[in-house]
Amino acid sequence: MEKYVVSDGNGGTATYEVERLAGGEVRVRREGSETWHVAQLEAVGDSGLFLLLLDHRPVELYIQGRGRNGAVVTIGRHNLNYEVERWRPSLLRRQEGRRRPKGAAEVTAPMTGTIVEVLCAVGEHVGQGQVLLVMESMKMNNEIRAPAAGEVTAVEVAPGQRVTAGQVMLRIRTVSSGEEENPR
Amino acid sequence: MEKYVVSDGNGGTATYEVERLAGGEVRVRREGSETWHVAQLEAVGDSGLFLLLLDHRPVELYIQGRGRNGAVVTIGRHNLNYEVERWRPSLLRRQEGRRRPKGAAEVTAPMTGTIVEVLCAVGEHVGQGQVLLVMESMKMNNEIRAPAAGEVTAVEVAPGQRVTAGQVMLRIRTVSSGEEENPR
Amino acid sequence: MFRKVLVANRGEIALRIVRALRDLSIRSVAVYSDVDRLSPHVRYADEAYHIGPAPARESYLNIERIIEVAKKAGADAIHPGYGFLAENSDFAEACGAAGLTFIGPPPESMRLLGDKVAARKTAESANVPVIPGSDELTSLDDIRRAADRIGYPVMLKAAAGGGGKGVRVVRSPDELERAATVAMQEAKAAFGNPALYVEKQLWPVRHIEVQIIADRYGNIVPIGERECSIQRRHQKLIEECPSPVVDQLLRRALCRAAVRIARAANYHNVGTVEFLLTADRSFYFIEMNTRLQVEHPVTEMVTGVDLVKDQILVAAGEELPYDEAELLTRGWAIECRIVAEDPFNNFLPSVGKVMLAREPAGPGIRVESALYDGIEITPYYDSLLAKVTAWGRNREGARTRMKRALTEFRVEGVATNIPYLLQILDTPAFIAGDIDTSFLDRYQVQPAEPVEEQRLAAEVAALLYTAGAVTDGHRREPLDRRSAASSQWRRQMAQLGGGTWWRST
Amino acid sequence: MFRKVLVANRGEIALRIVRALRDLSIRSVAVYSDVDRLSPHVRYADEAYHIGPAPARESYLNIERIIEVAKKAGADAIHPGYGFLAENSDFAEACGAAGLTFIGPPPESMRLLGDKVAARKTAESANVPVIPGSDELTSLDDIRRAADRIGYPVMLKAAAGGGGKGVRVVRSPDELERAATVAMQEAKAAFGNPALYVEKQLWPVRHIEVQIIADRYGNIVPIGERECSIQRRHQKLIEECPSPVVDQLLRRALCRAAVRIARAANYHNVGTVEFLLTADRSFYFIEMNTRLQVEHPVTEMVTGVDLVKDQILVAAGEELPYDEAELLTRGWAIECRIVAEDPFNNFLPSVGKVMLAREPAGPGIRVESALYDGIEITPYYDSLLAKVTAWGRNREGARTRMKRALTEFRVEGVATNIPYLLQILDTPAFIAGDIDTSFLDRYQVQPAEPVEEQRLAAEVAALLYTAGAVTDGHRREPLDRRSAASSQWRRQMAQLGGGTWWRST
Repeated sequence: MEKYVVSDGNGGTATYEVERLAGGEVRVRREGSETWHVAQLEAVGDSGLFLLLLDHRPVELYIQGRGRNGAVVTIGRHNLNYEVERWRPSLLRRQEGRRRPKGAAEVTAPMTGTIVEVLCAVGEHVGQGQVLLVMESMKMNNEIRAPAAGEVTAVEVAPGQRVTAGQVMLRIRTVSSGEEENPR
Repeated sequence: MEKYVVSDGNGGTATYEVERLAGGEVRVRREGSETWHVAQLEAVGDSGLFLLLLDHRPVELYIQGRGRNGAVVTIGRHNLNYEVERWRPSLLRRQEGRRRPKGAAEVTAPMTGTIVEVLCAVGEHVGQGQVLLVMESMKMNNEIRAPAAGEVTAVEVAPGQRVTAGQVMLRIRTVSSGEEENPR
Repeated sequence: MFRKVLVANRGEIALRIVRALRDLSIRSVAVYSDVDRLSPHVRYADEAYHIGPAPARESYLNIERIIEVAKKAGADAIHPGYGFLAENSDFAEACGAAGLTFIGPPPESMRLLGDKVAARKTAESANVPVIPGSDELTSLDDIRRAADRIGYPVMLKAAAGGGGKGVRVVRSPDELERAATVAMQEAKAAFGNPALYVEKQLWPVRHIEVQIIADRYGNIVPIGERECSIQRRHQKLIEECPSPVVDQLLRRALCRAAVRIARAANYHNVGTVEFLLTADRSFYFIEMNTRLQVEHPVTEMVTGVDLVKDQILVAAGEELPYDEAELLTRGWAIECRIVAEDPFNNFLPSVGKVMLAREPAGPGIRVESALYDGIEITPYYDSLLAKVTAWGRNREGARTRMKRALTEFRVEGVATNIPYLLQILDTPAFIAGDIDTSFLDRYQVQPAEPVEEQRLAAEVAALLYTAGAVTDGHRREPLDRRSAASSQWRRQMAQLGGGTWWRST
Repeated sequence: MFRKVLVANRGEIALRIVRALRDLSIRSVAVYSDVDRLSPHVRYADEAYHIGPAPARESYLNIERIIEVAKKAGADAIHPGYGFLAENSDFAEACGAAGLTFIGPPPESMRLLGDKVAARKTAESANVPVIPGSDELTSLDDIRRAADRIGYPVMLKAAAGGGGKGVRVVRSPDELERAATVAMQEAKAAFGNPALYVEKQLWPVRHIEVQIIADRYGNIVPIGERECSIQRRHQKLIEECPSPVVDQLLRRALCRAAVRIARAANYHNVGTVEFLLTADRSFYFIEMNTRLQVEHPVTEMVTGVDLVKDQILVAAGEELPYDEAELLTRGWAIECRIVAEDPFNNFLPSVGKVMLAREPAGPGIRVESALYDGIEITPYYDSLLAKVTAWGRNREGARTRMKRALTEFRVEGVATNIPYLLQILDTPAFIAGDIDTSFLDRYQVQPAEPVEEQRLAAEVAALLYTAGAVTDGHRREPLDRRSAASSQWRRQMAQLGGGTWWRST
């Protein structure tokens, strides 16, 4: 019997008990639940596609490893980012600390394209979801919105400029609950 | 300008002159031919599928690397096994030496299955193409034929026996031209 | 018949044309930009030529270069597909001047139908209703008089413009002055000409179009209608054949109207006449697309006609091998366009590498796609990745098969609109066929969170994956090449007995 | 209607059934042996249960285990597919005893039609011609009299036997004595009973079959014929619908005969009545297959009927939703069976890992397949990998599309019969539709060597690959994991600038 802690990117964690069965099957139970599940995971070819058989239910997942203990699992339309660690008493407390959002946000280009319009300026306070920029890609204009409310601290692009995916376009100091503390 | 020797598994060799062009294209000429060909090779994903553009003709090939200098190229229905080496004056002579067939042949199981009948015995002389064994696989009986004329020197299977792909079933001492000499 | 045809396009439609050419035993010549060398349309063609860098104006829109390649390759004809040069009459003329057959209508027909005002006049001359509207107007008084005559609501459109630019909807007389002033300013700024025209705003309307094919001998055959009311930002997303509301009588009227317009424009080759259909079953001509349509497969599946093959035949001077009476229609077909846009992130286009593309198959499903594992989706072209068409004996049969197909479709690495399409297919309005062109504007994407069942499966999978409890040791190298440490660890694991970590405890 | 159905099969047909169940919104339960856990029929199903090790008698033929799983999963019905338990009347009865609907005909009909002599009598009673033959005979004199009456050439068959065992063709009276003596000895040795029966040898013949579907209310609808004369070792390889030689008159006669037999056997569900058709257009009943047929897609593509869906509906007690007059047939369909056999090596079955499976697509092409990249082809089951069906407006249209599809189909790692199929499709006899059941026996595989063009391409590819002159540095790890040296070298190369070795000189 082993015990693992599975943490998602948003500070959610779950502890699992794990027991191996014959033939590659595994019995797992989420802490707090009465139900044991029978599971088996296998790669379908080398493409990253996996079949999970969970209580006789076949589930196709796409899994990308991230580092030693990480995995990004795509199920249906959802991309879920997990870290898995052997359970230790100290683990949960540390996980808690990670949950709080940082006080700063970067707005990065979601795709390669060209800036059409910049609709905010340094020092401006913007609301969550407010349109900050318009960029053109694939023959379409796309609105880039604020991920959180806050103050614009930097605008690093200008209309007509070509940007590549992932490039930082704006910086925002957020005014959400995360501001009070910033652990470590 | 570089020069390479491409040898197929059957002792055939061809020497190529190679010259690089812009944009990943290559000019190649087979020795003995007047024609220069423009070629470009690129992998289609990670599956082993490649696209060769040869004088504006797209050719899909499946390529498996074999060791430092080898490649098995599948084109249409054909699997062709090549070794490629930088050209040196001594190279062709050595290639020549390889051409002669060895004086012995093994008959291996082409697939996993069960022996149904053995139709030859040790000491028997068999002709090329003669049926030596019948084996069952995928609910079908399949005739295994002699790869060359010769004398059966060993029968290593019996009816009812299960064999796995690649397992040696019979040995034959061939009586082809290869018998006179066996270089090195 | 042609011996060799150049396909001046890319992606799924270029592949569609290459396949039709193969079916006709005509050699195909593909062209490709820097980023499309590995595309299926290149790989499946008989010959392939590089025509320039990724931006379309330097490759797929480069008339001179394409004609040069066609001549070099010894092609007899050029198929433009749709988009790019397909409706460019200069290109059609340049083909003719170079001794190449343009597989499409005559340049004069293209020009006539490409001009909004001329097309409208052509329709009127052919006794086809057009949307009530005015001529070009530049004074506020004239505009008001026109609006009063036509009746509110009206739309103000830039006379010199195109696309949605400068369009204003005016619901009542008191809104007119402000709207007209702004629209004229915009029109002047955008097109150098402030002239507007006033058009009746019809609402709610369906977008219904009629496919026609015509040969050079005056035979014009209508091949049924398509319902294309499911649009987002004027981009069709789901199309079907037939329309849920078109009965035999209306179909006949629509088809007759389409044929009259084609005849008035001296049209040959394939074309599509687009109409708006109002709730009272009146229809109005909008425009004629002088090319193959993205959504042509729905018509093909219901009628058995191969539009691409037949357009090549008529371009080569053959007579149409069938007339209207011989065409048997059967069942129902629905097409969904799969685009690289993220429905859960404001439909932002997504670019990047498709790690895995698994297409649906099985009875009643047809996929037109140029996807492959490893393809890079670039920002240079439109976001259409693939088209799925489902056929059924009736509309519900086609709809359920489409749902099955979209569920089977996997595209990993790039966000697509597949979940959005599945949502739309399940709305009561779509199921009832009760749709109009504003359907998607009103529809809100359901921002579905993973359900508990999915979350459990994902957590268990992450757990078994990272703990190495994967059956049979099929462990893949992590995609994240930056994490060499992980890769090394995996190799060590492999040496210690593969991924079957459990077996070694 | 059923809520949940267990699919007691594997491979492409299990996937076909899972898809039909999804189209009907019925939950599907897959079963799998040790080697099939990753199969698409498992992955696409709603539930999946392991039923045993690879050998079929311990898994897919294990009646007790399958019924146990069906009950555990709460299924209402079992679909047997074809092969395995599909024609096993004991299984059908066991399903009934367990309260599960067997999706197939009643056990009594299966038993009646599964018995050669009884089936023949049923056909005779229904006024359907059977091949002229005798009763069971044990004396040489009786055999001679029967042969004289029937007329040479005749076939001697073991009365108690099956398969091809003990069959002798006798061309003339002077061959009879020796042949009959040997055949009786063989029959006694094989079946413990020396009795023979004498049958007219018909040659040349076509294999023509009629698809029927029947509900529980006496409605029996024939759904056209199929031509299945292209056979190798009695295995059908290429099937088509319709037959090139069946005209409307003959079709009616065949269909009437098939319906009469089905009615005489109290049949419901889908079934196929097989006939031999001689050059003088006479037909003779051979047998009735009491199950779905491998080649059902050709019928589906030409008629638009979904046989699997409809057989589930009638098994659930629904009435057939169409009658014969409502079925519109359109165009032509050809099916090719893709099997893991090496046509250039005496058709040896090939087993191993499919490194890459790329299936064809596009207009008119339907693929039924359970292939995927990485699938292991094992020796435990038959060698069918996939079925490709091509539809065209006429036979030549279907044939050319089939050639295109087979050219697009790539299966790397395991030899297939695709090149052989392409050869057959190009023979003048096949093109003319001039085929009979001995066509493939006479046909010699062309042992094509690579043409010079291919050899050049392969050599240049090997050269550029090993020299590292691969554009964009997409170099894959060698499959040969034994050669770690090579792998290391590749990594070094990658560090020195990727596969773009040329750029670094």
